[in-house]
Amino acid sequence: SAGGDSGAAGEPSDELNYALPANATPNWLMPLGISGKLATHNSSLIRAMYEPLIAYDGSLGTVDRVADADLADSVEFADDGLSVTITLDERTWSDGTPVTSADVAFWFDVVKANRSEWASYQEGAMPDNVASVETPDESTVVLTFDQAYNQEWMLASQLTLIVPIPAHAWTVTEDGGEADPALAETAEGATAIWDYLMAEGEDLAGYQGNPLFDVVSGPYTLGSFSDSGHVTLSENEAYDGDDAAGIPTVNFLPFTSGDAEVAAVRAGEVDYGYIPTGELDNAAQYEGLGYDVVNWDGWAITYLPYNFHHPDMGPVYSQLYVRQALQHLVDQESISDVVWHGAANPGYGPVPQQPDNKFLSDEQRDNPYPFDPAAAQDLLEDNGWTMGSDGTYVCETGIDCGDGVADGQTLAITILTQSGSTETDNMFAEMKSTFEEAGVGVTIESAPLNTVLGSIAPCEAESPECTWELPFFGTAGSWYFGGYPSGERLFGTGAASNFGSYSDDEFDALMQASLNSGDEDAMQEYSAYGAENLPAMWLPNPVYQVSVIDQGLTGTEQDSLGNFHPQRWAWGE
Amino acid sequence: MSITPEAIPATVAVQATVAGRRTRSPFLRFLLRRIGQSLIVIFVVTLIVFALLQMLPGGPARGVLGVQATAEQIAAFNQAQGFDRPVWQQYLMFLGRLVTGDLGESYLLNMSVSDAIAQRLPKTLLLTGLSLVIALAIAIPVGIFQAVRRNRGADYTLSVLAIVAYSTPTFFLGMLLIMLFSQTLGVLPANAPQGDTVSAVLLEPQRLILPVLTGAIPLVANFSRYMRSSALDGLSEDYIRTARSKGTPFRRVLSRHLLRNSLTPVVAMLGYQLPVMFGGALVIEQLFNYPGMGLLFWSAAQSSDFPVLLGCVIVISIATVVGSLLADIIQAVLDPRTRGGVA
Amino acid sequence: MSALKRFSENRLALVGLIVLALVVLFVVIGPLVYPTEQVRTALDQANLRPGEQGHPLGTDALGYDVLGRLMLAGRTSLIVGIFAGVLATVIGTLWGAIAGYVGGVVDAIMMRVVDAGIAIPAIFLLLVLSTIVRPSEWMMILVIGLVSWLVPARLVRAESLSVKTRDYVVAARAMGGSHSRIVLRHIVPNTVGTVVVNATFQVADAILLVAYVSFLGMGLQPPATDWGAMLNNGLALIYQNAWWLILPPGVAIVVVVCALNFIGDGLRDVFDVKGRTA
Amino acid sequence: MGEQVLRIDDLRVRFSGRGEDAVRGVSLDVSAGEVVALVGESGSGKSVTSLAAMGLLPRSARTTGSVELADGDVTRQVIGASEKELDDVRGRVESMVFQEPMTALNPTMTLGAQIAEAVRNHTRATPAEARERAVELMRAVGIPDAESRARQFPHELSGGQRQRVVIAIALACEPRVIIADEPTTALDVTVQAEILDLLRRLVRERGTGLLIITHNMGVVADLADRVFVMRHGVVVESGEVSRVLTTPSHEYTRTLLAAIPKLPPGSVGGAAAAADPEPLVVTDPVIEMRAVSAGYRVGGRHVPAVEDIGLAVGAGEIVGLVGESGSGKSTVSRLALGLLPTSGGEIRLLGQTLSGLRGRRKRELLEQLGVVFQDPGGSLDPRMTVGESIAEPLAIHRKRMRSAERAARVAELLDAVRLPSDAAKRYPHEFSGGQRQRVGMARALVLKPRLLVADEPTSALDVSVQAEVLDVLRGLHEELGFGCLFVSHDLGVVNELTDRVVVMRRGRIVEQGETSRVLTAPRELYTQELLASVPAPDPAVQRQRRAARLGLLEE
Ligand SMILES: Nc1ncnc2c1ncn2[C@@H]1O[C@H](COP(=O)(O)OP(=O)(O)OP(=O)(O)O)[C@@H](O)[C@H]1O
Ligand SMILES: Nc1ncnc2c1ncn2[C@@H]1O[C@H](COP(=O)(O)OP(=O)(O)OP(=O)(O)O)[C@@H](O)[C@H]1O
Ligand SMILES: [Mg+2]
Ligand SMILES: [Mg+2]
Repeated sequence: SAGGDSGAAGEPSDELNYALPANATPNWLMPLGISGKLATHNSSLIRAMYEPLIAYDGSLGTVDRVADADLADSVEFADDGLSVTITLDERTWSDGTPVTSADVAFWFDVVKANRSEWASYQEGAMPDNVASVETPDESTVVLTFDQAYNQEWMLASQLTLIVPIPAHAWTVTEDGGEADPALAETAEGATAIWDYLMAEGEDLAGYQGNPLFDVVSGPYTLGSFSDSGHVTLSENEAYDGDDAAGIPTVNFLPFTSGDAEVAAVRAGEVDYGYIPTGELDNAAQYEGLGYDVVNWDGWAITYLPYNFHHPDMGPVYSQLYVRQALQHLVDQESISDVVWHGAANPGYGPVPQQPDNKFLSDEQRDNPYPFDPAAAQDLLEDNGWTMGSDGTYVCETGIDCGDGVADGQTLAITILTQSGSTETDNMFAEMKSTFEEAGVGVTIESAPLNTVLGSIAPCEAESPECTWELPFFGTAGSWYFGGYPSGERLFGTGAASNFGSYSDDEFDALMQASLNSGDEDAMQEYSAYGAENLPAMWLPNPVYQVSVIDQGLTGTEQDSLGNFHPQRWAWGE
Repeated sequence: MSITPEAIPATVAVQATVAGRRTRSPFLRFLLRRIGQSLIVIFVVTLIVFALLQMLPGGPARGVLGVQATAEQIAAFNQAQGFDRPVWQQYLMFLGRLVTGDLGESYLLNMSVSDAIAQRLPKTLLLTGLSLVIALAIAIPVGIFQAVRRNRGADYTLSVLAIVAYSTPTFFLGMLLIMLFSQTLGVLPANAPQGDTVSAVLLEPQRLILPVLTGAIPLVANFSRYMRSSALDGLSEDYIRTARSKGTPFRRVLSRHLLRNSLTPVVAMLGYQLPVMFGGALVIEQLFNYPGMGLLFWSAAQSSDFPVLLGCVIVISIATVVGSLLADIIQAVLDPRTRGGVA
Repeated sequence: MSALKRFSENRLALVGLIVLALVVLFVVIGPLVYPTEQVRTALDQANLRPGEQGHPLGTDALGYDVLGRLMLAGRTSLIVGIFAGVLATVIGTLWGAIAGYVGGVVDAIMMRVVDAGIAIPAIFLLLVLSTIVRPSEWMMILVIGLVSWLVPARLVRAESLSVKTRDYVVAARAMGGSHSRIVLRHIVPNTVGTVVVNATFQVADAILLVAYVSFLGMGLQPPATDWGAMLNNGLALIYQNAWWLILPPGVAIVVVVCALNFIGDGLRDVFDVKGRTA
Repeated sequence: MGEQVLRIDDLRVRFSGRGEDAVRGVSLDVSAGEVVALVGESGSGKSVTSLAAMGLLPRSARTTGSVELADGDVTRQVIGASEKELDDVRGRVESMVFQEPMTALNPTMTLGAQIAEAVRNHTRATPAEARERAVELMRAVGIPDAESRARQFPHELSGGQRQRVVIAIALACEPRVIIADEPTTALDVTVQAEILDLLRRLVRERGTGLLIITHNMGVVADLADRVFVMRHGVVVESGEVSRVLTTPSHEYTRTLLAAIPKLPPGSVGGAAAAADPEPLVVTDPVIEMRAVSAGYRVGGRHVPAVEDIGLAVGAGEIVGLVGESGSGKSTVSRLALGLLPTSGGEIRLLGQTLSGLRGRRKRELLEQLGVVFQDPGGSLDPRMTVGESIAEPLAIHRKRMRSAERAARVAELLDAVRLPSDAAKRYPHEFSGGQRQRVGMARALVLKPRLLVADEPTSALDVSVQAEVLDVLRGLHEELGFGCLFVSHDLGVVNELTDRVVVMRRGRIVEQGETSRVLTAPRELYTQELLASVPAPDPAVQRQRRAARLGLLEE
């Protein structure tokens, strides 16, 4: 191993080698992000260096607030739901300066002035929904909202975005400039600071030794950074929080491919790595090498959006019974067990099912449409479809089958899948086989993930690009949620990521309710409605990764939000 | 006049006048023409590559920004990249930047394309360069040996070996080598050196063995076949007979007369071997965790990082074109006759 | 007759021919002798080892019989390889013959296009083309054909340049023979040696390319498969020593490509063509 | 005569896979200071004999008999000797000069280095000494500017000069015997004469034995003391040159000598006979060139090849076109065929201007034209049967002719060129050179053209075969009466065949007129020199001719 003695079989040491996902090299460590830069490995590294105001993740087994890992002490929503008062922990930056409410205000100043460039910006959400930021004293921040919001959502998805940044050090606009906290208070000043920080963020070659990174609030500081992707975090000696580093030096190793990573794992060069799901059948070998093999579940759902605006198939997909029939044909249990070797969990609705959580409805838990080809065929035949001579269902008279269905329409679907994963390929091969056996024609096309994503913009039937039907982009889970698994961005009418243009007023209302204050059951109702009305075809949700962890390593509870928390890791019992 | 050996035969005189009317240095002319051709080729390459990228379905924005990107972010991205302009304008902008040496910014890497390439290229060059040198060092003597032993046991055996090696897909070969040397025998590491600089990479020579071997084996197979056939041609040349008839020992005939003359076709082929070697490098870099150009290209392709994709293809094709230019020049150096021009 | 004799004098070529014939038999007659289910998956029978439940080479992750799959995959690999190789040869031959015969500016332009094509890594073309057209057998033939016609084009051009200066072509021109007659009756037939020899290598290379394409994840839609895809799937299980998933397709590729190369070498003796040149 | 330096006894060579020995019991010997010639038709085993003497036969050859070399007091046996022993002998005791000066030298090595290598192979000379010796040798073989030439590469020298370098290499270690395999065949007559002079001088000066292989009886007469005549792998006759060439005893030698085209006797030293240039009157010309110039594009620029050409061929007339290599003969014939655009002047074919014609009109004109090329192998499409080749003009110009008619016409022509009628179905590679050339003639004449252009139709053939082909041509000419432009570098052939002759040099016509007149009383010095350079197959005549040539050169 890079440390020389911390190999899987070797005894504990001061170092640890963590394998980054294949082809994912850290390339952004600014706690302020611009779009396209906030891959999970980047944000995990950032969190190790800059504690957020509110930490909300799955690192303790359930997805919840982790008060030890954030800078807030207490968070109190006003009774009217129109404001929140946050008191800060008594903490210092690594240079000894206290962390104060001014650092929170500084964050707001900079983000508000540059909101359109900020990666997490969505109109109407943070920071638009915060009407005012007040700092009555050094350790108190009062945020006033423009309206009342669901507190859980506010806490899990909005306040978590706030990362206090050191106003006493970062209010600069050039290298070696004198910090001037007052500068951020004007919009121009805030923009100049933003521009400077972004320019520094883009200068990967300059990361190592950049004085900006000398002032951190988290358990780690940047040890070394090479723009080829090898990053080392070193313990923050001045850390005074509750989440101190367990191992002084953590190496993050980049890999060019999964195969290369496995070779390194088997050579004992990695302490915390991953293996392809196929290797789960081979787990004993890795245990023999001194590793624990653990599934890392993701706080995500995996689905195939139906393109409801497809010129031919759109009207077909719009029929609930068709979606029900198709859902009956997906053998999620077998696929999860055999094709994914257990490294995927069946998912029956719009809320993540692993780990079990309070947002999940019983309807979704119980799978309203279990694998049942006969039931599927009944549904179709009851609605005017007849088995054609080629073994595929045909709708001779369109109107029998539903509004807008063309006469003589065959039930043949086209799935556009992301390429590059044996399991995904096999999953669709299996689905094709069962679908076709039941009389539903399936064509499978594959392309690189980004090509799939590039070709599935929400569209109107008449536009020429509207020829895709069922795109799959979920080899690593289709949609990862923040803390609060609401679905307005996926299924809300007109939402940017509502690729298939699903539109259902009742569903929209449920989603809105889940954001607004008052209705604490809204999420469960949303879950039940989604499970029953099938805005998309639900598929097994693959794990984030299959981890192999040195048996001597502790504190490796895996965060289903996909973050890693190096400070919790430690050698020994 | 006496018996005049000095009397220049008419043929020479004609040739002399012919030569006199041409430019002073035919080699310079040849070189200029080849450089001109190379520029045209590079231009054609940019045209083809750009056109192909335009034909890709969907824009890169959603893929680059991710599933969760908002409509505003996508619009901003498209505007920043000029995708809202007509294609020809985009092409002209691209060409304009290219001539100033600016390859643009990667969508994803948070680096300029030239930085990304500058970071990766030396590593790939090192890998392929080493493979190439080793391959040549083996293939040239083997090819000559086979030609001398034509149609005998050793020749057959080596030919069969070469064809088998040539017929084995690189990824299969690499995997077999890893299985054998790294997993089963445990004598060689399966990961290439992880150093960032060429010198750091060179500090771990044992880690270079497998990747270089994987790269070199198919090349040896290919080159030795070429070398064999060109050495066979060479062996039947009259000058070999002349050399032997003056009592030059056979070994010396091979090293002094045959070698240089039969290298020419091999050198000519080398120039065109570059893109092929690049394809091999891609697989090797993936297998052995060696982040070079091949991988940069591959991940750019997977993630629709068009500027990187374009940059890589253009750098590779420039390298190829320069490579074949170099090959021509080496050929001219090797063979004083080859200065008229090669089509 | 003497051509056949010269071919069979090359032992390896003969061996190559026999091996190829056996492989063709295997993929064509094999499924008749040893019929297996290769359309419907059977997850309950997935991942069996050789010999279990009557599967001589076991089953793969979807429960397909590996031996049967090898036949099916071989059919695809051979069909795609052969047709793509032939397509490349046809395009290349026409392109090269025309460029060489016409000469001048036309030649210069046509050859610059070829140079550019050679300078662009085939892998890029494959990637882009396979994204533009969705993979099916015919599309794969087209795509591989389109990226590999460049070498034959160069070869045939060189050949046609030399053929067109031969006295019989000059004589035909002096007799008043038309361009098309000269190209079709003299130039093309006299490059046929180069073309045929190169075609075998082209087919061999195309089979390898099919494998690469599948390895890079641009393969065919299931349940169709080819050796490259099988090998790629098998390689994922390399640490489980699943040799029955790796060796059969791997060896099949190597054997067929070797056989074709041997045959090419034999044909070269027959046609007396110089070495394979890029 | 000195001691025997090379002695070949009962040499037999068989190539594996061949049913018959290529050489069947050849015995011959060469003494110091003596020139021995080995003659015979192509394929008779001359080269195989010489390679056997050098121990240079390929592995596929099985050799028996004995080849002995005198190495000082020791006798060395070549056959069965180890490679090491052979390396020692080659270059030091015996060395060799090959036919093709263009390919006998390593193109990538300087001339000096190639000669120096020969020196260093057998002496302890330092590189510098060897280099010096190389320059000396180059001077000795008559290469001007030896110092700087030594640093040049073979392609920078003319053929004759290259052959001198090859000879220098052979001389490098003062061997006892030199074997020269057709050392002058690839050279122009004038250059050939120079090389022969050189060889003669070297043998006289150094007392080396020389075994010269040739098929040119003139060369034999010029140089050799004794001659061996080979046929089908055996020596059929041998003896003093003066005897064998004047009173041959073997039938084969006699036919060989009879086949040699003769120059008219008075052709030497006729410079005095110069008179006014005769006016060029040609009635009813089938082709007429006036002040034509033309050239080639080389590397994108125009390089003139011929200038100010004025000639004409009358109907039924055979006009010879002679001149040394590169003088532009082929260029003129290409012009006559319309294969090359003119850059000036006018060409009229059958009364029409060629340059203006296109398409069908041009084709109609070309129909009246036949062409025969030099290389009998290259002028027939190897992938067409002989019948198809002969019928090709019919396929082009008589598209509507029925195939039976075509076949009949082909058969007719095969008969006319004295080939069996079943030849039509066979391929060119199944025929000998002479036969192929006759097929070429049949093709040229299938449309009964009014003009035949023949570019060196016989120069690749053996004398006996050449005689046959010329005979056929003469017969056909009598029968069909076409006008003929006959390109040749062999003045003897031109003398026997043509009515008029045109002499070219460096792209220009230097003289033209009645053949009998030009060859007996040439006006131009160049023509005289050309004539004097042609060796005559009679030793006595050749001695006169050599003297005449020396005289000319001294003028
Ligand atoms: N390497 C070889 N392998 C097989 N046969 C050969 C080889 N070299 C020569 N021969 C055969 O040996 C015979 C004699 O050939 P050789 O070259 O000695 O003829 P030659 O008298 O020199 O003819 P030329 O005047 O054409 O040079 C021919 O029939 C030829 O085909
Ligand atoms: N295709 C060509 N391209 C360029 N130059 C040529 C070409 N053909 C001939 N030449 C040049 O034109 C000149 C005349 O050549 P030509 O072939 O007419 O000579 P020739 O008298 O027929 O010689 P030979 O007796 O060797 O056949 C020479 O200097 C030659 O180098
Ligand atoms: Mg000979
Ligand atoms: Mg000529």
